[in-house]
Amino acid sequence: MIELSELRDSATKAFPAGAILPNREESWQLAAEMGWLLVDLPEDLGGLGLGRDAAGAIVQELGKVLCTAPLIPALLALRGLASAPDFDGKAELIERICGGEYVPLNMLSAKVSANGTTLSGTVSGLFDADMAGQVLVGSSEGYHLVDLAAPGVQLVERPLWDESRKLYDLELNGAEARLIAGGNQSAILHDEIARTAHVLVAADSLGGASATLDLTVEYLKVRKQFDRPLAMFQALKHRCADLRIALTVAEALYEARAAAADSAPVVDLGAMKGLATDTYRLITEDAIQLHGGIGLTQEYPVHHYMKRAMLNLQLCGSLDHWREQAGRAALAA
Amino acid sequence: MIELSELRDSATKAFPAGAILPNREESWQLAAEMGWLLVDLPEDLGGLGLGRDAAGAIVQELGKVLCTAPLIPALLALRGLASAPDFDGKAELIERICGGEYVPLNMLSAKVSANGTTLSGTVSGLFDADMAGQVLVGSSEGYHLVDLAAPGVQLVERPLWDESRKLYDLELNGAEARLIAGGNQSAILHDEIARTAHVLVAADSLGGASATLDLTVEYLKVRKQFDRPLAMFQALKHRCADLRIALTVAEALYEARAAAADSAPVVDLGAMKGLATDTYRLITEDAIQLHGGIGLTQEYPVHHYMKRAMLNLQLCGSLDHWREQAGRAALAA
Amino acid sequence: MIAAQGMTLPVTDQASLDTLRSDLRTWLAANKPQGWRDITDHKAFAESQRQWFLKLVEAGYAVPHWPAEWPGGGRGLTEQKVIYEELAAADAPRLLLSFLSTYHAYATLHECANAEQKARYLPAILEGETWCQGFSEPGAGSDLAGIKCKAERVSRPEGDVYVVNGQKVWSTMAQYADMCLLLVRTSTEKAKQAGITYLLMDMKTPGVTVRPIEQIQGDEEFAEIFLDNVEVPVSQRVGEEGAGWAVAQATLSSERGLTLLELSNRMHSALARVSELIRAHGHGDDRGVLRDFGALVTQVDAVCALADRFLENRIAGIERVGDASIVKNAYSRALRAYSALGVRLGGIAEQYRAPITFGDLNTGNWMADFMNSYAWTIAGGSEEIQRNIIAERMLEMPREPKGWTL
Amino acid sequence: MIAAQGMTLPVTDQASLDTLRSDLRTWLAANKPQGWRDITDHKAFAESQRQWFLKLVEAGYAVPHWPAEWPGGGRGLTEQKVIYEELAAADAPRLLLSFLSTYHAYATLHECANAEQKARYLPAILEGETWCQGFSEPGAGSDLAGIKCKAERVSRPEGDVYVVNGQKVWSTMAQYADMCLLLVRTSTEKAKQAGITYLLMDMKTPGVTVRPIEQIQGDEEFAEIFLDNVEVPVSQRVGEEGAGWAVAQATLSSERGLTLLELSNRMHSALARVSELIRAHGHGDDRGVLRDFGALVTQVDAVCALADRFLENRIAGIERVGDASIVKNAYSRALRAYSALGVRLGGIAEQYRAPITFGDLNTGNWMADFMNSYAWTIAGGSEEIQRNIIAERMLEMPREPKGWTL
Repeated sequence: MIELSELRDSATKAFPAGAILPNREESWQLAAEMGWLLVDLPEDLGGLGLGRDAAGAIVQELGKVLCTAPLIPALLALRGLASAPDFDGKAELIERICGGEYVPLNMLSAKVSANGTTLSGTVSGLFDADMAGQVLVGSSEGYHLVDLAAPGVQLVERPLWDESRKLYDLELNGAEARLIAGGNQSAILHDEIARTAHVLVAADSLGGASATLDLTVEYLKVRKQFDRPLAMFQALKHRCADLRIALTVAEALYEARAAAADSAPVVDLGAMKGLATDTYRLITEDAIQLHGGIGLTQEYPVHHYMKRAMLNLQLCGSLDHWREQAGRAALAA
Repeated sequence: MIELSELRDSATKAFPAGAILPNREESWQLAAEMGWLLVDLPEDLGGLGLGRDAAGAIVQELGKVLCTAPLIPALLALRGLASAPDFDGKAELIERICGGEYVPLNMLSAKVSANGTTLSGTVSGLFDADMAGQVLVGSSEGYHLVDLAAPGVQLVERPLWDESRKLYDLELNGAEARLIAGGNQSAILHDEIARTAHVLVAADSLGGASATLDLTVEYLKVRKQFDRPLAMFQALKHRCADLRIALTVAEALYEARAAAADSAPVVDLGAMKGLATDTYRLITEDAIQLHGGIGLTQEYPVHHYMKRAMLNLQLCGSLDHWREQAGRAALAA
Repeated sequence: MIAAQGMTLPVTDQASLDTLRSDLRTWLAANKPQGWRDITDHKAFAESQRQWFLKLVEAGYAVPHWPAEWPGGGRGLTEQKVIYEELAAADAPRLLLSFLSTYHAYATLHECANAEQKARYLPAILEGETWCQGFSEPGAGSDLAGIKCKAERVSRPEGDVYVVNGQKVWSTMAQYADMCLLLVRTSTEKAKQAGITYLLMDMKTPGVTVRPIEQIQGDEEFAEIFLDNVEVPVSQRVGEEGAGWAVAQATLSSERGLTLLELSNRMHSALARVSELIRAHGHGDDRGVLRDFGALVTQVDAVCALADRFLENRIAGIERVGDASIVKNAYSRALRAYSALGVRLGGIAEQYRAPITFGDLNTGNWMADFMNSYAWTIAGGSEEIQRNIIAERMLEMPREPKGWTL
Repeated sequence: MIAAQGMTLPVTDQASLDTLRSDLRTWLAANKPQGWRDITDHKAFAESQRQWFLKLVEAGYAVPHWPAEWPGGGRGLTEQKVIYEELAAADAPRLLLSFLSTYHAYATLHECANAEQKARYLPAILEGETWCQGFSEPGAGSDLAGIKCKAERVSRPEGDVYVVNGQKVWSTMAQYADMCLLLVRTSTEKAKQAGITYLLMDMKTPGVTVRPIEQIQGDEEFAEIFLDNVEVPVSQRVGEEGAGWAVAQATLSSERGLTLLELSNRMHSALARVSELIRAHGHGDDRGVLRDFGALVTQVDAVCALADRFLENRIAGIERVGDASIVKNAYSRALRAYSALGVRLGGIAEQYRAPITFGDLNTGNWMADFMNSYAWTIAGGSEEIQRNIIAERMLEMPREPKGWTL
């Protein structure tokens, strides 16, 4: 079996440290060529069946360079399709996606209502939908495939503070939608997708947090003030040490839960994702302060990490949401 | 008019810095002799009418030495009696209290029920009730004077972590109690007393916090490690600076609200008391850490401040309570 | 104790303060700019600032801190406080563009310049001539004595000049400035501070290039100034050659208290934005949110009280070393907490990029406010520098030895 | 990478691990002490500890980390982990009294002592001979190289001795110890570390006085040791004179990973105490409290995962410098957060002083737990020292120059 470290190495080779915000289309192409869309897909569907933590290992490395290609939404859609009951064309669709056809799943809420085979309403959180021909919509109505060229379908870009990603709303107005899972099956899909989502958003966050801390420590070593490197000032050293502790703690929980994600309660994964994203926020927030003025300029990279951290905090349930759920679960235990 | 600074000076002279935990009976005697019980009492009742901030100025200084004498509960009872409608013997009682007869008000909840002129139940939060002949009990039933020698009255000491004070429960079992304010008058008394209570508990806390920070900074200057005074380590300097900022912020709010206490909404004073006590907690919590091992020994004074801070946080409504109330008030504004 | 500078005027009596307040309130109701929050172009914002300043000059509210010989001048700190309180209460625009001119340039010229310089530059400020500050440099952030921008004295037929080469950063609105308070190094042989000279530089001089700094929230409040063989006449020097450090102290100590009082009051008013957010997102029955909001309200209340007390102490002449540092850090952390709570409670909606409001720190565009809050934890002497000042000068904890290098 | 010490045994197969676990579980069900949480007298607690240790020795669970030649020894780290997990899960008492003997004294003797010393002292440990550690001194907290306790070599008819004078502090349960691992200064001329010598001292030697330290929560877990002309035979020295620093490193690196894994697991089980508190005080529908509890649960979960990973890395021989510091600080901050939440949610009830439980950190006496949590942020290398290690050795930020003094 392939070791996680091998996957990490290949990801780092393809997306070397420091080369941040790589071109989106080229990155997507490369990700598909590297076979990363196959990693988490079960073997009987043509995938490698390496599991969520394998996909996480790649995403974590890509998070370090603020990957612009929508690997996470594609992996979520794949996980959803793979877990769906068999439907006409399922295998072919999965194969096409693995070959590089982009089909995302929404990572924010969908407020839609179904009427027969059509959907109306707004689906939020579709990353890079401009690259997609169809999307998988998860909502309380079930999971639907929607052709973006169909009548009654409109994409609306929602500009983000996070400049490393592009996000769209999907406005549906009596649009044809193909139900691939409803009712009880929808709940099963939801949990399967949620497990992957929390692992991958956490992975992206911890990769980004790690890169931010590295960037910051390096900056402090180089930058001098009062004739010494800033990295020699004990107050700054202790803050960096505390950030390092926070990062390592969040990484440990991530690794334990990602490895056991297939059987873990969703709330445990959501709480883990909460900690990972909050750690990303903590580190990037203080990283800007530790940089001083340069961190406030558009041309210096650190702010991109902060903005990505802030968005990650909101994806697939906010920190507040998951803290509350974790508290409720522990209280009920 | 007497300046607050004069009151402070006299308090500091009577209770010099560093002489902590002075003898309770002697302190009480001294406080009475200094006329401190008269400070906040209206002039038409024989007091000095200097207001709540004047009493606060004294209490703040006494907080620095962890005053063991129950000045606050006595001032609260006085404020209650002064605000009560006239009753037989009111003026004489007030005079006796100002002369040194100790009558406390309870500073924690009273769960009592009235039956005619008798009360049954438990009254919590009576400081140093062993020194008292009677107490003023504030409860949802109104304000009652209770003679501690009366039948059906029993004092139960509740040992505290805070060794600077002694606290009692009062168990009432059909005990005779003299109602001095009920119904609407009770609500008026409650607010009048609450205003004083928040000012004085905050004052005690800020005095204690200030003494703790002084103690800590001095310790760091004297104590050496790795051949330098600890006070030269920047990480510790920055922490002390942050504590100093927190203290100054809380002091500023205290001064503004104590000066305007007569007309301030009770919630504003409660929130101020919340900040003051939380600041006391913050400073004492980190002070122990900054001291290292010696701070964990019974013989070194810093823990006494921490324990007092923790108790103050719970008196007259907890921090959580007042934060919530402040939030509700601002939301309704 | 630090003596309050130029603030020895007697405290004005209550009646005239009340008159000032009500006059200004009436005037503001009729004259305060409308729609300034909706300006989306930075140039247009700068122009609106210029107009607003000139309007205030005309009405006599622009330079209350200048001496009485100037129109609108001669007001004590107590009166100045009333003016700032009313400007904040009316939600009138802050005076960003002219701020450096009426405080920093004014104080420098007033205290250190010669008669000719004063005559040339002080009246012009009231006519709208705008100054910027060329102090900070890349690589010398909070360590002002470490500046490297080089000035060489060269003879010219029309009189000696300094030929200046180097770069300045974080110069507030320098892209709109006419003149610059410029710190340069005229000697590298002496102690760091002793080699610094203070110049008044015309921004239109050949060799001066200004590039606005693109900030992370999309603002352009600051600029870089590139100096390429810029010739500044020696007559434009303030003080002696090598005496610039002392002159710079006059510049830097020209203001602190009023701005933070104004900003604290504005943040206090803007707590209503958090209330709106709580209501809009249905958090009104979430006791945890109520507690967090209550804690913020109390923190902001406390910072207002602190800023007020600081100014009162200044008025009373009993300011202590370090007081200003405490106010700055306390304010900036409250500002961070304010915006962070907004980001949190606003949820995903705050991650969608929305237009920013120029010239305000509490706009309700929570992510922009969050990023803006760093301006106060970093600029004007970083939070870390303020902690050093508090620890060393207030708590008297020992400094690190000066010669201590790697 | 740090090589794991004495931990090169092969990882045991899963089946025998399962057997170990189930055997121990069965044994614990029958043998674990009852009522230890209710002991109110410290001497009685020490005695209960002694009995429990001897029982574990007898059953072969007391010293799994010793070599196979010892009864119950020869177990790899993986097995040791199973044992600690089961002891924690059964809520059996921690091994406080014997801990220093079986880890610190054992490692020191095993790695650095001569054959005679080993023969005299190692078997005795399993019979209950108890050691304490005389390292820390008043005035030299985390700066171990700065110890001052003085030892002079003097001739005696029965053989040379060191005459020791000085004071030691923070010696765990020294009031019950038979022997002491003692660091003394035999020279003040050489570099600080080079003047240190390592002795094995009998606590019954004339001139040794032990005074328990009264702790702020009422525990007596530590003691001071006063040494007044105490004569320790030179034969009781470990290593050469002046080589004590290196020997001390063996003592100090004898344990870290297992204890923190055990403690993290115990804290995790004790989260139920917070649940009880929330229910008892009716906070179950307070969303803020639920979030705060959820955050704590996740923090504790994460610390458990971290402690587990740390030990796994040790087992795999891929521990890095600084890893132990991270685990220690992460655990101790979680412990503080755990107890602080209890103090907060418990309200006034927690301010009434209640009896403490000896030998546990998560007792539900929240104020006592809060005070106890400092033991982990201060003792064993303070949190601040750990931050230095992480910053300097892991993040490779520069050290302060050594010669840098006031």
